[in-house]
Amino acid sequence: MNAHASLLPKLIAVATVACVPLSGESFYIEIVGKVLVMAIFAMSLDLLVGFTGLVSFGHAAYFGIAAYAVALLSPQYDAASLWVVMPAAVALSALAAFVIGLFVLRTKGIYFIMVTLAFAQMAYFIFHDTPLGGGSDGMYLNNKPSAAIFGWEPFELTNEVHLFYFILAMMVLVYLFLARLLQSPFGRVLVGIKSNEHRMQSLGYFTFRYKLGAFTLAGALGGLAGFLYTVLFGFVTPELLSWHESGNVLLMVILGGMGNLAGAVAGAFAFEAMREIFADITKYWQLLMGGVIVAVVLFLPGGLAGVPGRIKRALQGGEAK
Amino acid sequence: MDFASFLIQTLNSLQYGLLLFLVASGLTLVFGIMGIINLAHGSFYMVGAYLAFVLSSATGSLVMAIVLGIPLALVFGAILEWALFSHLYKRDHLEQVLLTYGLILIFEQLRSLLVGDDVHGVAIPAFLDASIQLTEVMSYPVYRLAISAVCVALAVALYHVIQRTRLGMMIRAGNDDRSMVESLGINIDMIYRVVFALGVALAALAGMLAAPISSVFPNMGSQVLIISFVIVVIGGIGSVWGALVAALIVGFADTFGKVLIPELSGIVVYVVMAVVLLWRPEGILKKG
Amino acid sequence: MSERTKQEVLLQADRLTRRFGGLVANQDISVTLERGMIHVLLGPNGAGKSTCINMLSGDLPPSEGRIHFMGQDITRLSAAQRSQVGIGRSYQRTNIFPQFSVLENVRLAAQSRRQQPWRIFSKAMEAEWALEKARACIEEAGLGRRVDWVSGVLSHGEQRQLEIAMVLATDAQVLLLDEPLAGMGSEESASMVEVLKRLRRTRGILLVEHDMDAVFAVADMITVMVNGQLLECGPPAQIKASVAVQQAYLGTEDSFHV
Amino acid sequence: MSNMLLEAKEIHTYYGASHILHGIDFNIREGEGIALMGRNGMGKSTLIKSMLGLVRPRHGRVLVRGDDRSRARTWQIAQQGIAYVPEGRGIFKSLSVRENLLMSARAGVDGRREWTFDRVMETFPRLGERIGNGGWQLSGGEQQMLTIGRALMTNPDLLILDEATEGLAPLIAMEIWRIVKEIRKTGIATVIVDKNHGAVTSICDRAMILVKGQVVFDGSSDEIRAQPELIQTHLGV
Amino acid sequence: ADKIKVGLMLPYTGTYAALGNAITNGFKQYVAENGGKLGGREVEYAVVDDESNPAKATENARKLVSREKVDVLVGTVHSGVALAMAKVARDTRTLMIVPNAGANDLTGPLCSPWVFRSSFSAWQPSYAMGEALARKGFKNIVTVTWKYSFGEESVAGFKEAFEQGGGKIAKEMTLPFPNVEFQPFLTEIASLKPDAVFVFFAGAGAAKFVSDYSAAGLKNSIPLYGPGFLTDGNLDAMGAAGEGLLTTLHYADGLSNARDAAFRTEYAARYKAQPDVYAVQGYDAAQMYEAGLRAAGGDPGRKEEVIKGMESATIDSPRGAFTLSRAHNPVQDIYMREVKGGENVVVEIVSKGLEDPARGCKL
Ligand SMILES: Nc1ncnc2c1ncn2[C@@H]1O[C@H](COP(=O)(O)OP(=O)(O)OP(=O)(O)O)[C@@H](O)[C@H]1O
Ligand SMILES: Nc1ncnc2c1ncn2[C@@H]1O[C@H](COP(=O)(O)OP(=O)(O)OP(=O)(O)O)[C@@H](O)[C@H]1O
Ligand SMILES: [Mg+2]
Ligand SMILES: [Mg+2]
Repeated sequence: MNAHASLLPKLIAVATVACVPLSGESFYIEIVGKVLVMAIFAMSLDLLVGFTGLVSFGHAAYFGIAAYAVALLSPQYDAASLWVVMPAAVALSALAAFVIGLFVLRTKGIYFIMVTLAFAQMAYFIFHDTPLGGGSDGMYLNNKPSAAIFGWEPFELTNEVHLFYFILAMMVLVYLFLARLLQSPFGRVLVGIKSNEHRMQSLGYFTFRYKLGAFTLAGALGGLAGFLYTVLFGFVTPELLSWHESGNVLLMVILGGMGNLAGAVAGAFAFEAMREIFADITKYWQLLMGGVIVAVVLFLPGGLAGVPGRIKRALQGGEAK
Repeated sequence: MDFASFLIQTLNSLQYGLLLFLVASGLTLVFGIMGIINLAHGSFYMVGAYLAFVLSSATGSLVMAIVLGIPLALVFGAILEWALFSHLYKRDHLEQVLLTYGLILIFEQLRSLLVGDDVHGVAIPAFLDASIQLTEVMSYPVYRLAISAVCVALAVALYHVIQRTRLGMMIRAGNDDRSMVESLGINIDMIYRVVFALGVALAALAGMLAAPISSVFPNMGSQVLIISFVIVVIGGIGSVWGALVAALIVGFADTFGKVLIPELSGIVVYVVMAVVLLWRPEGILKKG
Repeated sequence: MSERTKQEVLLQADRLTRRFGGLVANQDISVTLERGMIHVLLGPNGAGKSTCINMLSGDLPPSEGRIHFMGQDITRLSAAQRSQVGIGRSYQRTNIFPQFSVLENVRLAAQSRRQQPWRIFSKAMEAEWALEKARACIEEAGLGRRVDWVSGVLSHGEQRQLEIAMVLATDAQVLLLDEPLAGMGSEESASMVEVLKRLRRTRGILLVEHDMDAVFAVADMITVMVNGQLLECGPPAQIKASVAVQQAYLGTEDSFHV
Repeated sequence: MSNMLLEAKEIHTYYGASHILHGIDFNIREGEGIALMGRNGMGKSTLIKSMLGLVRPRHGRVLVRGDDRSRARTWQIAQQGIAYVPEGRGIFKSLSVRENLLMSARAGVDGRREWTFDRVMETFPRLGERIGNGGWQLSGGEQQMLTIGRALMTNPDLLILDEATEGLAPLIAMEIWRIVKEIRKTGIATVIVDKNHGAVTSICDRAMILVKGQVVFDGSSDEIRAQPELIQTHLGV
Repeated sequence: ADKIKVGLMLPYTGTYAALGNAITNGFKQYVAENGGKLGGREVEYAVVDDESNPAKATENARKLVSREKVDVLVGTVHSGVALAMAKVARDTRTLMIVPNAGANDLTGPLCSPWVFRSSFSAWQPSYAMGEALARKGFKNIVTVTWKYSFGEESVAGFKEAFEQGGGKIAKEMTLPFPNVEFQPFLTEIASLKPDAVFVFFAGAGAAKFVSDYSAAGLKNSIPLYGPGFLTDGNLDAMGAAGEGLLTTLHYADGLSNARDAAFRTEYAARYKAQPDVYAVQGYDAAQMYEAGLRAAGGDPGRKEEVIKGMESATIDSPRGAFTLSRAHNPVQDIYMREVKGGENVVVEIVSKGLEDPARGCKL
């Protein structure tokens, strides 16, 4: 819980990641960029799952809506302005989350899980079954947005290194924003809702509004991740909204340890790294990955976020359990 | 739609609904009653289907395959519970999500290694391999009707066990407060093991029964997973009748959705779920 | 009690009825609560006391009847809205935030009086007023030695004390207390009684309690319910003497000696 | 002298790093009644849970009917004829009143079946009226009756009541004490935690006072009654 | 000289794993027959399991291109994944050979000098079937498919030819992918009583459709036709229900040309399994690249020449020789096949040298 004690490892982690472009290997720059995008995505979901107690199983919808928004809003032969498409994409996701939130937040627990899934599936089928975004084949984003402001271009998203640092900056910003948010009265209320919503109501909190606020915010940040994803890869497909993707990001959050922003980031890194590394070393990567996940659940209750604490306790020779 | 077609579509809906209930029945037990969020339900279904394929190839009969397969599935379920799930009851429910996701990967890969990635068929037992003429061009396979009968029997049996027997009461109580059940001198660990094994066996049975009509293929589990959860949840978690009603509703919605609004048929099921849950936030029949 | 001259009616419930399916848990129950007064609701188990409190606090909508708070009709307000106008409650079954520290439990209660959800960049822990208030309330409820404990690990009785601290922190004008003493030891009960007396000065308290020593020590007015219906309403002496109440609820003196 | 039912020897229990019980010795014989007293948070419930295996003591032994059961599972201990009514109840919410009772029904260790569904209904007529209700639909006091009834359905030799009259109306509480007395007469041993010291000491023959996880008094009820200052200092009445 | 590095991006897990393996086998078989070399150089593989997941497709393709620095990308089965790969191929100017995915766009509006296909376009086998059924004199046909691009493109191809031939589509039925509850459609078909039914399904869904169709008794009264994916790889699962089905595809059993016979014998010996159309497509992908490399003197770096070489080659495929269209799609014969004794036996060539129209391709 001591903010300063854990600051150093985080700074080191960010610094290490910031060194990735020095390798000059576009593949690594891109893949780490993707992991950073997923980290934003996971943090946005953790705001709901880990802090507000709202387990959304349809979070990919907001990722996907923003992803499609960039592709659809960008002109075919020209670059759109970053300062227009990014806010627009994020706002669309936020709007979708707000409207869907109005409905789904009436339910609780597992029912909430399923209704969020239902709405996400509807969004999925809209993109999959209609020609709107190229149907099941998806569509290309032919030109990455331009960051030019009145002719002056501070950085170029077409440059992979610039893009990488842009994403990294976004990730750090989202982290700082959420970390701060969670310490605010608003954040404390969310955590209170997770613990005992009924009690929060009888204390005079209009919990629905807070939950809707959190849901919309999470949708917006999920949208930010979706936006960055499209800019990074230039290709969108309905699968981005599928329940598999919603499940994957949920797994990242759980793997990292719910209710811990750094855990969500760690979960995203671990999840993507495992897929990457295991698929590299063997054709039977699923077996390895499945085995590791099962082992994590059995031996690391509380996910990766609990690991530093365990190490500390082991070093201090303190009480087990 | 002419009247005859309407009747046949109604029959289709019923039959599909009952099939969905069969597929979801194991989940009703493991998730609905025991409260385990089991994403590997689809894998157990797949295990059943492949057991049906392997065993019926070996023995030459689906009936034999089922007779041999059920005990295997029970043992398999009990071992899983002992080795994995029993450690998770006291933890956050979402860790079960992680665990069962890991299991999906493992089972899928093992399936590929052991049986390969081809699509297989399973023969309908000879005594059921007939059909009933409905219209001059269309007939209805007896096997499908037989499965429907099994589903109804299963629903009644499941309801009876869960609602009417002491075992059922203990299981439900265990989901409320495990240590209290233990304090009453009941070996809840053993009960949970047995019930989990039963849930696995039910899922496997569904796979075995469905194998002849759905064929046996990679990833077949993931196709039934979501729909099973949808059914258990719309029905009201923990309610067998609810699951049955939900399965029938989904059966009707899907069947008539395909006929009447084909453009939207992909989302019909989800619209139904959203509407039901917004109307009754705890499912159609909450408990009992 | 008689010295109070100007009596201000805080809460007025008129002919509240609540049905659960066929069961009538409350039938035509009217209760009046004045500032400076402790009104005790008595009745056998299942008489409908908690149901009545739930209707007053907004946890349950009444099937019939109206509720007024300081002249304003609040029948349709939600639980949160009623809390905001000044009705606070505690629960019969302990209802806290078990993962949080005692301080945070009470601080959240205090924070609810000044919600500023848009100020997402200020730190909750730096709002001194809320912390001070929380500490004071914890002290008042007799939990001072447990301020930094995780509330879920408190003993049963301590959790009951925490419930009280939380209502106190919401500045409620009207306190609806559902068996606050249940589970408290005799010493804690005694000090709670003192707390209640102190709180009475500025507020109105509706108390449900089965601890007769405490009830007769604090009550200004007593309403007795049986099977969802009003049996008798009057000052403590009248109730103590009532044969009907003794039969239905108190038991006779000699039956005390088991 | 009758046989030992339940014993705890030198029990030390911790929750994480906090040391709650500091070497407690406890024993109860067949038919005996013990009043367990102490202020809030002194470790009464923890002692009970430690003996039932609901919490694992770090040191010390638990013996049931003379056999070391320190490692036994809770259900194994309970099956030795020990029934437990926890504080804060523990009703099964998704079960109806009837089911709450039926699920625990069991013959006693010696095959006795004194307590049946009907007898519980007779004892708590109020429950009879609510028989089809779900556990979550009961009033607080009704829940309390249900837990006691449920414990009795196991036909125990030892009944442990942790704040069993919490939230019960005086009449019912008296009724409970009367029933407990009856139960005691049939030879069932009882451990009672309750804030009504008068009642418990009159029912039980022995009393024990815990202060900060240690036994400060263990003697007969008469002794306690004779020494009101004891109650004054340790229980603060 | 350096080795040739081939990037195989195919599904090795999930629904299409069997196809991925067959393609890989076919490709490697040709390389082995060629002395383990392509263009005279040793071959080295970089393999990625694409899981048929478009959401990971770009990333996987880039891994092969920028980390493994492959000379050619070979993949894949799933159209959405192939489209994502094609974008990477275009952006990074990497040669790509599609050994299966049939999306028309790949060699249509999205065609590119860098992208070749050794298989088919969704349009091809269906168009041929449309011609054939129109010739047979059917007037009134119902189509059924999944609502996804491959299915819709197939139906569109069929419809184009069938309507040109004077037929009429009575009703186009679609159901969401990968839903396999067909009973409502069978009932509708029975009440519409068309002359015939054209379906596009593949894999397990196809097996189930054919079984259900037969179990509903429709097989005897209303004939069923479809592109060959209906039966390929599924005959075992369909059992008797499949017997007698007529399908169109660019490959068949019993072609009785020497090339095919040799290919089959070798495949059977090597992999202890019978080859299928997917294996052929993998095999031909290797042949195509070989042709390109040979034209460039074995140097994969001379990309223009490799492309030229492939464009002008005639591929001596087990399916029969084919050339590539300007959009890089095979110009090939389409066979009418009949299911007989568990094999897709060739009946006749229904469309000789059928070329995809490559609408929207600016090459
Ligand atoms: N949700 C509900 N559904 C059905 N019946 C209910 C529900 N809640 C309470 N009841 C019934 O209404 C009656 C009144 O309950 P209530 O909780 O108000 O009693 P009470 O007076 O507070 O009793 P106690 O002193 O035991 O707490 C009881 O018989 C109870 O069983
Ligand atoms: N699960 C737990 N984790 C950590 N500490 C606990 C836990 N349960 C109880 N404690 C602590 O142990 C001490 C003893 O608790 P216990 O419940 O045994 O007290 P008690 O004597 O029964 O009190 P009461 O009369 O209030 O029920 C208390 O200080 C309590 O805070
Ligand atoms: Mg009550
Ligand atoms: Mg206690």
